[in-house]
Amino acid sequence: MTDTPPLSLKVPQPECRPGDTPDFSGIEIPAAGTVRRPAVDEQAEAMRDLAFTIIRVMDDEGAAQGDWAGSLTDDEIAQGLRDMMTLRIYDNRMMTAQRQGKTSFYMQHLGEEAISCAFQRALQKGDMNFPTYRQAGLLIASGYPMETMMCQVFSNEADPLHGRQLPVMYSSKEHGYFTISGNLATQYIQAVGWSMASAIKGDTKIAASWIGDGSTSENDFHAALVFASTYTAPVVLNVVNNQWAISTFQGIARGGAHTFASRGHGFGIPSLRVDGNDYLAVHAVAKWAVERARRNLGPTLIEHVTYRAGGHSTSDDPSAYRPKSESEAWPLGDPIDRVKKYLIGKGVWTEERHKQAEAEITDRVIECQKRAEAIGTLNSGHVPSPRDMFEDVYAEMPPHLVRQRHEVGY
Amino acid sequence: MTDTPPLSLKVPQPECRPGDTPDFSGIEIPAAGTVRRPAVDEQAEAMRDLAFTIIRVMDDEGAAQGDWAGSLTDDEIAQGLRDMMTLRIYDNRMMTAQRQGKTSFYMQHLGEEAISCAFQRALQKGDMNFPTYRQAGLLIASGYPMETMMCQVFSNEADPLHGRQLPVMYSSKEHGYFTISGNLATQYIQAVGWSMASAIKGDTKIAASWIGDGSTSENDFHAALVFASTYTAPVVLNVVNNQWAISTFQGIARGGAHTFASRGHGFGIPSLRVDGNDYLAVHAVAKWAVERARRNLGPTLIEHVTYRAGGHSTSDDPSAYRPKSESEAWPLGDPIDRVKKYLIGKGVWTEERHKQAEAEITDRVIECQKRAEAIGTLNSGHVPSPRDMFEDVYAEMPPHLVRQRHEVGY
Amino acid sequence: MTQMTMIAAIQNAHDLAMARDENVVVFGEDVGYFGGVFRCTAGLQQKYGSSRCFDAPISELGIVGAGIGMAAYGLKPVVEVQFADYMYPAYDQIVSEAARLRYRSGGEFTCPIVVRMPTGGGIWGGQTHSQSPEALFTHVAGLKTVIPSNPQDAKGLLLAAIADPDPVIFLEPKRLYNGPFDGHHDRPVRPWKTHPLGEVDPGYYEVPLGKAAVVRAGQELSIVTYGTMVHVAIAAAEETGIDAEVIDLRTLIPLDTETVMASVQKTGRCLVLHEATLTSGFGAELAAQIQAECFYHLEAPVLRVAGWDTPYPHAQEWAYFPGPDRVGRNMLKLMEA
Amino acid sequence: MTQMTMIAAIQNAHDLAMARDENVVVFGEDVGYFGGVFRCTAGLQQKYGSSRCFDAPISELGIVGAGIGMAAYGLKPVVEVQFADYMYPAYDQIVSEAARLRYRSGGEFTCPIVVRMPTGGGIWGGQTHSQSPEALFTHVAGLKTVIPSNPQDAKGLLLAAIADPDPVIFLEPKRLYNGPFDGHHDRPVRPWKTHPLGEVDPGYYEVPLGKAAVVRAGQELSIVTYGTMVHVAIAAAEETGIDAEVIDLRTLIPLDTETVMASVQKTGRCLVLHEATLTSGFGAELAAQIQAECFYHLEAPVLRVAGWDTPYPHAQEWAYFPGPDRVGRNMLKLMEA
Ligand SMILES: Cc1ncc(C[n+]2csc(CCOP(=O)(O)OP(=O)(O)O)c2C)c(N)n1
Ligand SMILES: Cc1ncc(C[n+]2csc(CCOP(=O)(O)OP(=O)(O)O)c2C)c(N)n1
Ligand SMILES: [Mg+2]
Ligand SMILES: [Mg+2]
Repeated sequence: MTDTPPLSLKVPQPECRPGDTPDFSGIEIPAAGTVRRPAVDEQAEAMRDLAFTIIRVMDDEGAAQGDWAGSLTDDEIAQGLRDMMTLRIYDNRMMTAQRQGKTSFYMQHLGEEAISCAFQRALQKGDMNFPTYRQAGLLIASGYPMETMMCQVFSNEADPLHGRQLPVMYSSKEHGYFTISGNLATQYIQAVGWSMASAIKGDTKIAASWIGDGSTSENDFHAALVFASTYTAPVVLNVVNNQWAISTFQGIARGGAHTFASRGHGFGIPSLRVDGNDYLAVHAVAKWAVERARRNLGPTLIEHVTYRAGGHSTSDDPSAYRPKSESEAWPLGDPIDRVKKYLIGKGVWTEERHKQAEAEITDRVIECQKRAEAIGTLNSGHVPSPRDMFEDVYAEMPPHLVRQRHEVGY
Repeated sequence: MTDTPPLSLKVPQPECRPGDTPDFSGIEIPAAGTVRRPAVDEQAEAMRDLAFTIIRVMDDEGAAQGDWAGSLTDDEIAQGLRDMMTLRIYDNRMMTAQRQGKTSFYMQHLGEEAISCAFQRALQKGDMNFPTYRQAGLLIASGYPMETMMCQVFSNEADPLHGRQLPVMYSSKEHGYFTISGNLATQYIQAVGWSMASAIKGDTKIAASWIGDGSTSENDFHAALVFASTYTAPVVLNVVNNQWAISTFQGIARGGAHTFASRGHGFGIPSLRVDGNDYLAVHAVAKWAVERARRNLGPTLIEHVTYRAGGHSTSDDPSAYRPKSESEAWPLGDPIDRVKKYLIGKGVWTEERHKQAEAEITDRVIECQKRAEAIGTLNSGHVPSPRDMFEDVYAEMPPHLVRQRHEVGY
Repeated sequence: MTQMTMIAAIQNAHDLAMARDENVVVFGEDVGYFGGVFRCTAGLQQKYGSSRCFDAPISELGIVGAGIGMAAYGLKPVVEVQFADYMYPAYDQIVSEAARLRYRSGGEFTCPIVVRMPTGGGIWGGQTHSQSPEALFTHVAGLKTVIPSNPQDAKGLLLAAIADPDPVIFLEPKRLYNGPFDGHHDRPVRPWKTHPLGEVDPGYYEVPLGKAAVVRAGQELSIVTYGTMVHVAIAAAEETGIDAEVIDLRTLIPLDTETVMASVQKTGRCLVLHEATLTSGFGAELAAQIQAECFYHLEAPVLRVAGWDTPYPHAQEWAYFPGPDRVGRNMLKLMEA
Repeated sequence: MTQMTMIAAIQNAHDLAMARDENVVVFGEDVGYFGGVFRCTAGLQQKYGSSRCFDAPISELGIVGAGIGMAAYGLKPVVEVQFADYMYPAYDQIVSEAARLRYRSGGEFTCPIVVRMPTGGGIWGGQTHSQSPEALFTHVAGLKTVIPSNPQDAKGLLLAAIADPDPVIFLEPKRLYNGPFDGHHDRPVRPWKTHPLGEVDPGYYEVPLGKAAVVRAGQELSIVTYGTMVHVAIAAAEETGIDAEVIDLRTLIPLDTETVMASVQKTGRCLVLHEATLTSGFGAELAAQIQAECFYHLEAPVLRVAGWDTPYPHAQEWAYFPGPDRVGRNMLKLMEA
């Protein structure tokens, strides 16, 4: 076969780079309400199609459509709107605080608020999330005190993590929010293990795991699919596909597959794809998956299709690698605008009330911030003592750490 | 939801354990020749069904059937029979040698001979296999000197690996056989990288990677699927499902998926399942996948369905965890018997000739063994010098290793 | 007291722990129905059911990672990595996760997992069945690292590890599983029943973590060691006739510096001995601490004897293994210094 | 000579290597179009095309594992792990594979890969953007471990690493990327253009692996260190007024013992300094070797100053970081001993 032509390496490229015109025409978006809702005990094989479509509830006019509609009352939806607005306003304030030097680092949720806010409302007390840094909506929607979140961000003396963790790496056992790791993906398999423990103990709690599109390439993602599949673990496996992993477009992680949801197919795991900017759809799909887990029917994989409208973090400037206007071209819209439109359409919300809610929330956030800043910020000097640096390495401090602590003068 | 019944852990169990009657009725076996052969450039999506069936060529009467038949001439098939017989006889001799204390350890291929022997015949010189310990047929079929294999097994002075590696962990660059690792699965992603290198250089060589059913749970398997999918790497990804991973049945690795082949689906990789005890089928499928890779169409995943008829290694006694008669109940038969029947059916082989071939091969193997043993065995003392222990850690020996070597007296 | 091999003692520790505390769960590759390739978990699935003792997929990451999740839930997972050489795929979960859950969550989530793994060579295992990676754990804050040298300790240390509120790496010198091997590979195998520490208390007891044992008293020289090398050290002492004190560390972190320093300050000479690769082995830490604490007592530099800085070879296994001859030679050298 | 930051020097080394040898390929997370989160590979994809410089999936295992396959094929992959803290998923491939290909194949397959990773703290990175895992590499036979402290060395060492026939772990102290940071975090940032070693030879040159540099001559005390701590050591020497000799190891394995021992034998006092966690850090190996080689020259025990045995904290970063005050205090202590 000396006549074989030479091989060449194929490296996937995004549709557009800075200077190009954004183009999302490759994303097939079915009309809201058109995707069926299978029974929760339907076999994975019978719903393969659901990994290649997008489950959507709210249509362009703001009306709820189809089988997946109706999982929430209008009051609950209004609460969801408030949760998302709170998260966005909180993010704004913290982004500014970081720029002002009050902390070292921050990561926002711009455009992705619906996912974590809606998902949390499908869980029960006692269930455990294993989140990434981009699901603070889980905390907001579960009523975790915002002031405490800020104290963590400011690494001040009231930070429950004693200044040890980077900003946004919250932890709250009580609020079902597992301690965030800076190492991507490690939590994914831990969630599976946690849910297996619940099953071993004959408990009724379930776990929900979270990962970004880019991080699905990690080892832990695979281990989680293997273990969840093998032991029929009561866990919901969420993949948040926000199109980007820092500067890397999702095609590098996805490769030749059409969707991330389809990764579940090789493991016999029911896999759904949902409009991540549609609060109603996310909630409905979450509820469905949570019910599967709770009824011991096993894991569900959910790909949330969304767009990271902001920078990766305060250290990142996305204009270096994608068109500035890409975010506006994103076809699934803004999650807050969409719910607002829905509620206005239903006659239970108005522009007026929205402005008022915005002002109220802003006031509340500012007030929290004042209290948190009064305790301290990273640059104010009111940070946890070096003494705390030596605590919690072990339950009991071993002699060599006591010696080291003495050396620092404590 | 206080009325939720308690969860419980589901742990997959094999159909039978020692004392039970073997039962393979769960394995659906299509008749030979019934599975279609798609064009090599057909889309992965259009051939999902091929991951849930078994491609078979030889029927129970020994005749070749269907689209996949015809990749080999009868002479080539007779050569294949000889390769498999050689491997089996070699294995037998080495198992005995290990029992006699001539080496520390051995791993045989009983029942799996067709896979590596047939696959190698679909490759070209320059292509590179990244095998596990259970594909020595690749070496046999590529004409690697058996005496050298034995020298490796005996860790004697002629062992090209200088006694450093466990028996059966061969290496031959020239024969397209990558150095075996004792750490399962690590080679899987390396094969992908090797094939990417060939593509980067505009070469025409391709790689073939190998893994066992149990080892698909490892991290490297996932990384390989991700990279192969992303870069459309010219690699054939083989999974040898021999039903067991030491004492663990394949259901523990497979979980809720129906087949290992289907793991490729979430990556958009064309995935086939083949009767691993059918030399003709393995060759045909290999040839198809190799052509895909060679034509830069990207990776193919092949699940070879077979049965590990022997113990895992000389350290293992399978009667502790599976029925003794399970091997006889295996529905895909013996790879050697089947080809023999085929050739006899075609009138190009006879029982007589078979016996004669067996005797010839046995003589040749014994002769090799005599020569190898004359050089030395692990217990004869004629093993490589401790001096060799310090070589090849680096290209050039750094001072600290020179010092350590002096300490041993060299 | 009951005669037990180290395998039986470890199996027995699992059994007692599972009987006492139903939060104890045991899993790993081949540990369920079959009871482990070294039989350390034999019979547990049959006795406690397959949701408390089960086979795992071949994913060390998954085994440890799922175990961490279970530990965070409130269980006490005791997981097996089939050989220490195969812990690397799980290393991220051990280092970045198990070791730091308590710290990074301000004590809210903890990780009382025990990760067991057979370690060490001398079994013709070649480079991937012989490694001693303890130094890769001792460098990681948040982990405890334990390595027993006999059945009595193995059982008590494992029970203490299971009771411990923090992650414990439990290294089992596989060459000691069936007998007190002293490095004389050319002599008949000695079974545990010929050794006093093969007599094991059949009930529940703990050998506290962080306490070394002086297994041979001596005045002239201290040998600080652990695992298989404890027996090699004793043999070398007997054979050289040097009145050496042999310290079996048992726990590497936290280290029992008191026992170590008291001995070296008494003898003034110290040999540090392990099977792992010399460079950056745990012996380096020991030597660094000992020279710092005993500087004015030392009559000679601390001498390290260890595996060479090469992978563990197959055919040259006994040239690699720091046996009693090599140890003895170095003891003499140290006495002359 | 050209003014370069360490980032520019590293980028330039890549550029020259790719221009010289078309077997050099560069990949990692965000290294392609964007040129790396620290910009060390900026412009390479634009210049050499996307089959020689490209973005990789977020799989450190995949990056290193594929790199090993490429190296075995005959390419020279230079891969980036985004932070050293994220090397653990690749650790199995590094330890079990890259380090041992040559050995286990009898020299038939080799692995000339360079694995680059930003290391060290002082950037408010918290426990997962600040680690210094060098000791986890120095324990592994078959690896070389390099860590530069300035632009001129960084470029020459990286070119030497790329030319090397064996796997090289190349640790880049990220706190030095933009300037010679001496630990005084409260003082204005100093850029490389104010430092003589920010003047970089624009052409191709190699700084040989395995050779340390005496960056400050002195008579009273030797400070053996590397990376960021080189600058801290110099600052501490200036500030204490102690006539300290500062040795920048540059390569940890193979270690330039000649330069180290000559210095300590001259001064009789030695402080070993690194940012990594103290216990089982590379300082342990240095102290163990130095006490053995310089026993009769030492007037005081070798003293180690290092990061504490805790994860790297966020808010207490400067209490963790072994800055010039802590180093100075220990130098005085050592002089008094
Ligand atoms: C193991 C590991 N590798 C690399 C990184 C560096 N890193 C932090 S975030 C990130 C991108 C993650 O992208 P994605 O998973 O899509 O999540 P997103 O940020 O988009 O929510 C990378 C590469 C890390 N934190 N951990
Ligand atoms: C990383 C790693 N984990 C565990 C082992 C121990 N081990 C050796 S072979 C084996 C079973 C492999 O089963 P499979 O992949 O099905 O291959 P087979 O032996 O059946 O060909 C195990 C667990 C290993 N060698 N490497
Ligand atoms: Mg993303
Ligand atoms: Mg198998």
